[in-house]
Amino acid sequence: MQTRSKLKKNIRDRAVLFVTLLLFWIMLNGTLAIDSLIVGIFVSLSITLLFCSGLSFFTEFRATPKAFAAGLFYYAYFFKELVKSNFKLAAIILSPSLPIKPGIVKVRTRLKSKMGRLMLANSITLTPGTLTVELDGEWLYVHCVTVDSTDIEEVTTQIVAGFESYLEVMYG
Amino acid sequence: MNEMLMPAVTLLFAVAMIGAAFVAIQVKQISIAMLAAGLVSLLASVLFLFFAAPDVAMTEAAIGSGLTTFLFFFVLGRVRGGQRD
Amino acid sequence: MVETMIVIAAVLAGIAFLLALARFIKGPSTFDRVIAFDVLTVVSITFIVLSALIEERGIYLDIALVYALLSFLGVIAIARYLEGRF
Amino acid sequence: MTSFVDYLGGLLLVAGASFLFLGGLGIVRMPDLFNRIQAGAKTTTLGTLLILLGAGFLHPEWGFKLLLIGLFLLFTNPLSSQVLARAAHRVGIEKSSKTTVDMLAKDLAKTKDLADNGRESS
Amino acid sequence: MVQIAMATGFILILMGLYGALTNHNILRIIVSFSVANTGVNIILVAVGYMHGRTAPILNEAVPVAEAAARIIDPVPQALVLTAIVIGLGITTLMLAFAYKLYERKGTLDISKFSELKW
Amino acid sequence: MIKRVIVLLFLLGLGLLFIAFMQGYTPDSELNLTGRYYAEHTAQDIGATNIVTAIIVTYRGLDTIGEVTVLFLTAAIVGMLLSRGNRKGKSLQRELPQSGELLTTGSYLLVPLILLLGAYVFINGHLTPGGGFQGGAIVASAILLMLLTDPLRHFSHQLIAIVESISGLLFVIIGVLGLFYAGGFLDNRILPTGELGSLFSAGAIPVIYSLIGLKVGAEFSSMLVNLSETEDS
Repeated sequence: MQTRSKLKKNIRDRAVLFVTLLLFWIMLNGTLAIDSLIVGIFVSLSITLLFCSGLSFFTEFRATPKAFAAGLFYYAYFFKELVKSNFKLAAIILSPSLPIKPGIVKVRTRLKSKMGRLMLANSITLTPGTLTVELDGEWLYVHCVTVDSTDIEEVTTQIVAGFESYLEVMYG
Repeated sequence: MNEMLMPAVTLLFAVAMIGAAFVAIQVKQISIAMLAAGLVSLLASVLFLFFAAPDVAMTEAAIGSGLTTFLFFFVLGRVRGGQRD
Repeated sequence: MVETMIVIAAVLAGIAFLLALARFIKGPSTFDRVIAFDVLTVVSITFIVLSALIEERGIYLDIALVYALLSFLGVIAIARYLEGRF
Repeated sequence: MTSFVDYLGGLLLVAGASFLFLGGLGIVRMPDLFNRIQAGAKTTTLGTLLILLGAGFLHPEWGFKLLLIGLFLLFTNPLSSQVLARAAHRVGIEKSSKTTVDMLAKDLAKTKDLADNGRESS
Repeated sequence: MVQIAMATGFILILMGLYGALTNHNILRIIVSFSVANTGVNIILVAVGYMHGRTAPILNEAVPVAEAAARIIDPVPQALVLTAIVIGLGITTLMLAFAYKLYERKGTLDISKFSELKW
Repeated sequence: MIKRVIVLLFLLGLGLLFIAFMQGYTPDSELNLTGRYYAEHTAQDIGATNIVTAIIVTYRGLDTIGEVTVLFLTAAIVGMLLSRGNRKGKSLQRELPQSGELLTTGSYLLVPLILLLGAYVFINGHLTPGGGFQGGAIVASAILLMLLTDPLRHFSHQLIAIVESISGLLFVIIGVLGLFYAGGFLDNRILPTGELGSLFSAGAIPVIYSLIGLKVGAEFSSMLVNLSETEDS
């Protein structure tokens, strides 16, 4: 029974990877012409079959409308956060006294799926001012340019909670 | 003004390449020399693009970005500890 | 007007390029040079896009694609070496 | 004939280039390695994304390629910075004197102590 | 523009040769060779460039009819393309030999290899 | 010291030669005869939009066979030199630090994308910049990313060798077919030339360049795998 569900999950993962690769192929070519589509199906199929442990953006994605909405909100929140923290860091770099207070703090994450954790770590790294140094079990070690407090719970709500609430709906 | 832009950018990249090459043959640690050699080949790829040779630029980018750097550092890691620099 | 803006963007990116180059030549440790290397490759993507805009040829973007996808391999290889993994 | 969209694209190009400039400035000014990664490798990401967006406004027919470049950049850039920061922390690179707290080093030391004690007692 | 690139290529060749001739470490010699290699490629590409022309790929920007007046010389590009790929092969071969030499002798200093000196 | 002076004198002479060459050099304003021929005839004769590809695959196809052979020889010599370390079960006993979870997940995400980009580059070689050599290098970069993530990962030497030899064989067979059904060895017109600018055009060029891409990728991969499986000395 268990092997069957595992097999089912495996086949589903492969199918998702195949569809994602085909999407990328269409975007690369920029056309929907029938010849490039045939070649694209062949190439994506062979990559999917040859490289067994591949993941894609949607591997553990929950295919519910709620998850898609959360995805949209996630990207909106992410870009807002990106621009905001860029301006914050720009102010720090441009001020002559360089008012930084760096340190490495520890935060907790609730995410279990691989892709969700990767997306979380990447989002934290991409927003300037925070940089993921190590991911160990449920603990994330984050380097901050300005450390406000060293209390784990407080820093967690400050850095992680915003991204996590969306990613949890998307990937679980 | 636009006429002057491409020569100016070419000059910028030329200066950067000569600087990187200087680092490559002059610096003490060998790892930095290898890094600088990789930088020379990556900047050369952009220069090829400015000279309207996209095929060559793509070859240089694909080969210079990962493969050459990896080969150099791999062999350096294997022989490390056996000599002075 | 747009041409002037492209020139301004190229000048600003050129200054960033020179600053990163200064860090590469000066940089006290190897790690600093690796960061400068990373920044130089990312700024190079900007120059590729600008040259595609000036020459008005979309096919030049393929090289930017290769750059974006492969330039991090060099940094990872160097990080592995500095960690002592080879 | 320059339209409004062209102006917007040009402005986005200039904005992106100024973020690149800030990244270059940060890489020179910041005092230690981790802060340099923060300032250098992160502001450049937003700068490059803005430049790609501006190019998309100027030439809408390149949209797909520019989108793909941005997407790849969003996934490769943080990966390399993270691997580099991790390697630097493992090697034990010198941190600036302004650093207040380093919980990772503390935790690593703790687990190492625990492992040593366990080996002695068994 | 062509002059800038040619000067850069020549300077890179000279620097690479200087490094290859004065260093004693085999790895450094290989690094210098790769710098000189890049310089040669730049000169070859610069020779094929003509001012005001564009890449030899025909599409909407360059229609077939005016190709001969709009594109640059494609022959040097084809040469350089093969040269780069072969260059990587040669670098790999040199590095493999260096590794083997180190395994045999325990050093990479060429002044220690005295079998072929007379 | 005397050696350094001799080296400097030699380089000075070379530099003077270069300066003399640069002063006498005037850039052409017109294409020369060969370039003009290629520019005017490629579109009708070959059907490829990328003229560099047409030169490499068809006009100078024999050179490309030679080049691929040189690469094959290089890969074989590297494998032979380092073959001592390939004893089974004994390789790499030392402890390596773990590669973090993020890099592992990220590489599983990126390797299919890099392979896809490589395939795109070598299949579209006749339309966009790129082709077999570039695509092969990109495919080998995907293998390199896997190696960097997990150095102990086992790659099937047999698979690499099979891909390498089958694509090489097909390359030569297509060349010989050109001898019988079209104008000469490696002529691309054994397949219809098609409409200029579409994917299935330019006769056999996409097929030949894909085969070259697979072959070059397999050769570079075998070099990388052979190097990384050597024992630590």
